[in-house]
Amino acid sequence: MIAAVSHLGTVLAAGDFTSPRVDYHALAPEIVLAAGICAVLLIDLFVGEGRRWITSTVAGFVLLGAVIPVFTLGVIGSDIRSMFDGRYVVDQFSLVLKALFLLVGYVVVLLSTNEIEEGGYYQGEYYVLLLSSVLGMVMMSSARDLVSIFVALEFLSIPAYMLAAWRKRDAKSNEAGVKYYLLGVFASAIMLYGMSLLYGITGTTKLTELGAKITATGHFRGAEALAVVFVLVGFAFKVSAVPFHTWAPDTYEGAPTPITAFLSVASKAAGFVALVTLIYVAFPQAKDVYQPFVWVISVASMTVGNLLALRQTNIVRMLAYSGISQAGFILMPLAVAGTGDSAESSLRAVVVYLIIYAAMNLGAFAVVIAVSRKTRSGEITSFGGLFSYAPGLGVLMTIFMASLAGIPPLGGWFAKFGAFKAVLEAGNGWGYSIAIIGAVNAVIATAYYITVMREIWMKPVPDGDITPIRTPGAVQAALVITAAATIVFGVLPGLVSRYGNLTDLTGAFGR
Amino acid sequence: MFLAEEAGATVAAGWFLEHAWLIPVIPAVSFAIIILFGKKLPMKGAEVGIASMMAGLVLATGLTYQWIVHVRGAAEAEPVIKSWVWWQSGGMKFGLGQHIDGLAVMALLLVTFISTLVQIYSVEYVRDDRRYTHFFAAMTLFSAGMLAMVSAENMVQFILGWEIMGLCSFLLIGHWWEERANSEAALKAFLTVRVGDIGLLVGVAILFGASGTFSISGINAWAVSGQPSHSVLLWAAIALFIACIGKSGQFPLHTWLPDAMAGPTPVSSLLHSSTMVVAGVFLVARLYPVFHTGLDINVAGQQVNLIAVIGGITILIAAALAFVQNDIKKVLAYSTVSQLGYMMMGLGVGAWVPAVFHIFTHAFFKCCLFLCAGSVAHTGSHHSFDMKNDMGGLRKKMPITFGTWMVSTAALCGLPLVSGFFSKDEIIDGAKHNNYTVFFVIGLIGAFMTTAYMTRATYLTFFGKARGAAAGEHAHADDHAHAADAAPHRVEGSASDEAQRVSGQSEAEASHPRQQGFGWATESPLLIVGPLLILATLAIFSGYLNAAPFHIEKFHHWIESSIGVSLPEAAEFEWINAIPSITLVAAGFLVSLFLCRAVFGEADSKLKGLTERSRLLGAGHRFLVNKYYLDDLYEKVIVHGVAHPIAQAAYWVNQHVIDATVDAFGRGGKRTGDWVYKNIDQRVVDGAVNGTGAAARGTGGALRPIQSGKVNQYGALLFSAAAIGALVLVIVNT
Amino acid sequence: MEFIRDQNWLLSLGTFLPLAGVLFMLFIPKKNELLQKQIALGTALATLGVGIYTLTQFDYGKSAKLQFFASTEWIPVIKSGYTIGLDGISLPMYVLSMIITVLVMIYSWQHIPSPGNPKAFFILMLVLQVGMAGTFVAQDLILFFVFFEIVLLPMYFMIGVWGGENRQYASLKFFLYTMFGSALMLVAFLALFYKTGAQSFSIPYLIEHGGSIAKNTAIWIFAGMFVGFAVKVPMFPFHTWLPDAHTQAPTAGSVLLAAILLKLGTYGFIRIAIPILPQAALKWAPAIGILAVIGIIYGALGCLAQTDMKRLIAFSSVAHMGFVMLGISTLTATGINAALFGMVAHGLITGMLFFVAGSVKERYHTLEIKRLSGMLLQMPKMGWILGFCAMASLGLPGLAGFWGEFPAILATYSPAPGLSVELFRTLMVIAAIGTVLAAGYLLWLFQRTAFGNVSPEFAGNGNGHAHSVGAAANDEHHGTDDIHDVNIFEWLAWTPLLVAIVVFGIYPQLMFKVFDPAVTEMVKVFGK
Amino acid sequence: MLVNNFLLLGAVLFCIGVYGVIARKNAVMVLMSIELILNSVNLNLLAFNQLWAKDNPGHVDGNTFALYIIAIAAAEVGVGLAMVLLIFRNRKSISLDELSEMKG
Repeated sequence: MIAAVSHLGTVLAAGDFTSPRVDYHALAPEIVLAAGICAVLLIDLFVGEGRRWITSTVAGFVLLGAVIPVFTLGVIGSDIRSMFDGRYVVDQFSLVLKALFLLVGYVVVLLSTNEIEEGGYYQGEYYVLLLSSVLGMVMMSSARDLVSIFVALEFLSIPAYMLAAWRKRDAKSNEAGVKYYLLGVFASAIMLYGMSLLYGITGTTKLTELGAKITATGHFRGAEALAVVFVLVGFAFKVSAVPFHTWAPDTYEGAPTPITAFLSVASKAAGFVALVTLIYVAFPQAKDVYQPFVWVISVASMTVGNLLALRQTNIVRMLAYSGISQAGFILMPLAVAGTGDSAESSLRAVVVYLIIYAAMNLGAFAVVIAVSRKTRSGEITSFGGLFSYAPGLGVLMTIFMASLAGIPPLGGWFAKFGAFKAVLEAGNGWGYSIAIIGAVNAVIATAYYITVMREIWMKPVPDGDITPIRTPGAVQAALVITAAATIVFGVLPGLVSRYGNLTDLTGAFGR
Repeated sequence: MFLAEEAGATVAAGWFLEHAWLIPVIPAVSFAIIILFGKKLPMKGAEVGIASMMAGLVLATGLTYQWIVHVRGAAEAEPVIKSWVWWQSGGMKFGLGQHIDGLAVMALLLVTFISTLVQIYSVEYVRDDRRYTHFFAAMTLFSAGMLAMVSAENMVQFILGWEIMGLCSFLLIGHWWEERANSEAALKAFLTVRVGDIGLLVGVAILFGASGTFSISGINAWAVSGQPSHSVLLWAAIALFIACIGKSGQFPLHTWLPDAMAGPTPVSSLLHSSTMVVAGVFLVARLYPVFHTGLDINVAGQQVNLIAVIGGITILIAAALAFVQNDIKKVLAYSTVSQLGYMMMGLGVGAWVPAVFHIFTHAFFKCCLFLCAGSVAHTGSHHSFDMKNDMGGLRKKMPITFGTWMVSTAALCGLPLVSGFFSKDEIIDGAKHNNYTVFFVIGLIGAFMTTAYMTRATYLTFFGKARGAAAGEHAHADDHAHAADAAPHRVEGSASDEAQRVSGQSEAEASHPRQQGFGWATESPLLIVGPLLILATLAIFSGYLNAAPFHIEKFHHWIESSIGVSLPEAAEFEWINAIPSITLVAAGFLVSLFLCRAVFGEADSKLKGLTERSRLLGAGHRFLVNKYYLDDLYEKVIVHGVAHPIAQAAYWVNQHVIDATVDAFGRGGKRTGDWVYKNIDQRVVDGAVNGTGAAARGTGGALRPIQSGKVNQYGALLFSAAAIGALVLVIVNT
Repeated sequence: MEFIRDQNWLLSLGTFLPLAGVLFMLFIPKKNELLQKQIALGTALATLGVGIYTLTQFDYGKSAKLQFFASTEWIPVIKSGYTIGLDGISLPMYVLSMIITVLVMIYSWQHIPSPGNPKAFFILMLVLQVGMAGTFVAQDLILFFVFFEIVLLPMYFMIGVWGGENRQYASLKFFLYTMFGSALMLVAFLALFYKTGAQSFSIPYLIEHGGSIAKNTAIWIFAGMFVGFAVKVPMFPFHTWLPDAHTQAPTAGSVLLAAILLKLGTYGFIRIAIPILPQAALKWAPAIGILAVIGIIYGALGCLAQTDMKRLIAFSSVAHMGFVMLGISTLTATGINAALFGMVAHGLITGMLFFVAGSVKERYHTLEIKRLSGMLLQMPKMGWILGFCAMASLGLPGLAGFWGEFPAILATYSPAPGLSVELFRTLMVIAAIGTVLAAGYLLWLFQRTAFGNVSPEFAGNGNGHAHSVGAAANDEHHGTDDIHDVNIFEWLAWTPLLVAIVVFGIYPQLMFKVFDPAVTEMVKVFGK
Repeated sequence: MLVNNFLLLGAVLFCIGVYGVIARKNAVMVLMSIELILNSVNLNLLAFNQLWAKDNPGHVDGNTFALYIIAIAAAEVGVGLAMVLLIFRNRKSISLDELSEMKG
């Protein structure tokens, strides 16, 4: 007994265990979110069935509240706050993306409010899951370790699986959920195998050390290449890049539209964050592996995504494929991220693209939600003659579509422009070839975006019913935010590109 | 004044010489006035036009006087040149101005004078026409254009005037455009001339590119300076001459001129006989150094050259065609063509002064002839120009018209001691003197034919028995009423057109009470015969300005400074040399008279219907009637199914070479257009574009099976892609 | 290159003023059509006022320099600035765009085609105006690109919503064609940016440093820009969108398209492609020349094949722009001056022709040349206006059209040093033939439609007395009761154009003196 | 070296798992196959951890990673089974082939 105690004492004495220094300011967003999650849970427990809308309000405020520390951190300065021995880093890069995730989350909440309320689903749980998924993303943007990346990934995925299947009694929704789940888990399993190999080769899970050790011998060993590819596959799946995209259309179609918006924007962005982190921090040496790989999936995504989108009759499905091809464009700069001095502009291009893409795609979904409230249909033809009875929505949809098509002066053009600029800056064959392919694809893409505009402006109303659409306030707010962002980013790209101006971050990963 | 005057050396000369540029400006302004306010004026704008013409005439007269003084003063008369910078581009200046020398003075005087008379004449002739004001506006604008052209200081201004004339010609030929035929004729005229204009544009471009100036005096000086390479001059000359062929109705682009008779008679007399059509000749004369050097005219041993050949051919074919016309205006039209041929030939053989002099004289008598024809139609044949069916025996009814006609005919035929003789014979002599024997002969034959067809025309019109409208067969006359102006094709006019024209006739009838059994024809009113008398007088006496037989060479002195090159001294005139032409003229007269009496006269003769009996003559006659099949051999060949190789060849040549001008645009162009549009544009070019779109959608369809909806397949795809990717990269990188 | 920076707010004002009007109109209910129109027209007039003020303030002595020059930071990351300026080359087009917009609005006052909705129609026009004006003042490649593209959507909707039967196909074709062109153009711009050291997108800067690019690279970059601009011009074989777009577009659209939008392409050549990459231009000039001449002949043949008046005019644009490109391809001051003059002249004349075509369509409900006849009897004024425009369009001296064509032909005789003289002289002759073809189809059109007697189908109404114009023309209704002569709105919209055609025809110096210095400055590179 | 055997086993398990995911039509079986893969990963991690801990004791990254994976895998399976139940309740079958309403 005594011995035992004394033994314990010796252990404590011998063990050189020092609790890690925790920078609470840096962790504030995560903490706020965590607290919010609990708060929503409790509220959900205690408020009556009739007043569940409170949960959505609270969720919204939580997200906005989490933005505050992000801003304070950003204002305080660009000093990199690194914790847990550099495994969890808060720098401007992560701050920008945290802000993005939080705001996207907020817009999604706005979109969800009426949908969920009227759908008669469990509101409390819905927002809990949404918040936790956002929390996962926020963590992802700071994770600099294989483990934390993995945890963050699962943290944002698992709630997403459930949200996709949210409409319990709807077979399509179930199917969406299951497909997303099985493939997601499968992909992450493959990724994990790759990670295990990486760990085996380098003996560390910390990205910076990984970066230092990988291909230290100068030339690849087969295992390394295999590992790198497998890890990338995990995130290629998340960003729904061809040929890992197959889940996306089905899931998007089946899931509740706000969730579709969430998946197509936020979780895609999260995937890109992880990709960027890995590529820039862990695999700088491995560019011979990841560049060709990214090149191929990027080209495949643009092309296949476009060609399939041309055929779609369902607007959501069309947006899914358009999202795939957009992912191709976002990947484009990464295909040359390692060559020459294009590293910086590639990173910038990706971040800028993510921000603008979030704005315009969310906007598009917002309009889809607003319109489907009246038409109760997901068909593109259901937009027929929209301009004649709902000019506001018609114009907004036109703006978002044009922006996605990359027509100045709307945000989309600058996003694409940045991508092209980056690949051309590389100045090598890979760069030029993908630029040309991208240019051609950009034109093909306009074809299907414009079909939507054509429905809105030039086609008759399918069922002569031209009662104007009542758009709920929350959705209106979402529309205003996204539209404003889309236009402003297009007219004054200087703003967004300032946030995309991450020159000091590429170096910052190191700490 | 926005035009900055260029620091150009201008000799101090009289006021008129200094201000010759006013002459084109006045009509231009009055054109604007007529267009804007014409309809409101008491005489519907006619007075403005006439006034401006008279003003021009006054100025031109003063100009002429001062020029004569100027010439007498200086041994080598310097042209009075003024130039203002109009606009400049990339260092090159485009000017407006005046280049006043003998040639210009002559042309200015001529144009103002004739225009004045014709406009006065028109007041009566087109009275009550529904587009009276338009008519005078166009006439005035035409004069402006012509005057601007003849006094042009540089080639750009020249083109300006040239094109404006083309426009007016279009408007005036198509003046009665209710009938498709008239507008077709107008279109044909404009396009044919326009084909020639290719040459003008190209030629000017060449000259400018090579000489670096547009100024006419500059170009002429440069052409004789010997610095330009011969080939440049040759190409420039050829290009420009194409333009002259088009404008002056030379073979093979002459086909438009007869059709142009669709216009009102005053138009025919002003534009298509005396002034506009000589523009081509004028251009050659104006830039004679270029042509002379470029085509080696008068180089020892030269037998032929382009200008002379074209001129010569034109003389003969046109004259021959004149034989078979029943429309009096068309006789005159072909005669005009052949006279233009004389002028060209004259320039071609180096007889510059006679050629220009022929412009001068020809203007008077040919204009007079046309006006006579108009007079006849106006009050004699009830608006018909058909000599065979609607005229005859008018000499008693219309003595003045008859008299003036005879005088002018004499002049045209070149009877001794009237103007035509002094100009035409000089040309022929020149051809002989400069050793262009072929053209000497052609000239003689031409003289013979001229007399012959004019005799025929005269006989048919004024002698013999009154026929048709002339005889007062009113009903018969009426359906000719518009056909007269609907020449060349007799197309039934539409009701509205009929109405508006008949209104014109009705009072003409009212003023001429019809006697029973005989024609209602009487002499035309003063406004018509007045100009006739003046012109006839000049048709006689204008020749004496340069009458070689009497050693009068005033004209020669006044104008020779414009030649710009040294030409061989003209031959001393001897009556001996004139004998052949005179005899031929006489012969032509007698032969033709005999034939006419036989064929058309009352007395029975076995020559009647000869063409029907004798297949040979018949063929010849038909050949001529069909204008050598230039216009419609096509149909004939197809109809008669003649598959004879020669016929085929002729057909090909006629269609693709000679008459291709109009047809190329009319049919060929249209057809090519159709073909290109249908096959190339819509199929190939457009198809390619639409094809790609379809292809994209197609591939999209092909890709859809990937999205089978089966989780396992998705998983398989996912993993296999990962595995393959990994495998490849492993192999590549190790 | 130094700039004149005083009053540098002027161009921004002139460019963006229409947006103010758009803003107002957005908040005015659709019902209140009259107010909508008034605001739109008012804005356009105000803009034009600014334009005229610009004309008065422009220093013609220094028209080779960029004036009212303004340059501020816009997108620092990509080194692209908000750089605008105006010199002799852009001034005429800049003002012309404003004038045309006003006239089109006046014309549309009563001619809003179905499905009506003037609010949207006029808003689109104002947006279009911003794009057009902006393109002509932009001195930064990216800015230029943005404005160049802004034009796209409004025109797409104008054609697609207010157009003819086949409007959707036509509008889509127009859109995708142009997108394709501008995508390559953008890639070319970027390549230019990097090959000049990734310093700036500002055009003056690139003009100075364009020489540093390797010859072959330059040729490829030029190719990219060539496609981009050639589609817009349009040059053979990129022209097939034009006839459809023109034919289907509403009158206002066709006029804007013909008068301004086509010029964006040629302007791009003169402003960007040639000055920045003179060497490549020299290499490309023969190809451009040949394509231009093909365009001239080809367009003319296309015209001869047409049975529809509007389509004929559309094809004639291909031919006329061929002359413009021919002038450009000579790379001489004369040629480019001619091209610039031709741009404006074609804008005035073809714009006018489209106006007439629109009015004819509105009265007869058809543009079939076969069915039209005797217009001069029913609508003498309209008929003569058509004739006048036809004459101007076929290049009659004394009218504006001639000064675009003739100097181009002159210039082709002696192209810039280094270009094959033989080739260009051949081109000259073919181009001259083109003028005859032009006369052919235009007069043919005039003769068939204006001359002759009224076809029974439309006969039986007194000409002249005006009837009320129905805004929406329904095509089944062949009644002749609304066949009346030019009405007041048409007079208001047309008179300025007609006057301009005459004035510039009689005194071309008005325009030549504006851009001649700038062009002469520009072509110094070619030693001519 | 001992490690290779573990790795080999891991690889085998991985392949079996992948095969199961691709071949099995039954949702539960697929879930289990995925579990197999995860466990193969764990095996790898533990083996590698031994490898690296040889020269510096106290190196536990691999083990930690494995622990995380086990925990999260549990959560995943929980969600997965819940979904399977959901489907089963809605359509009385858990065959994946029937889950192909949405395609194309």
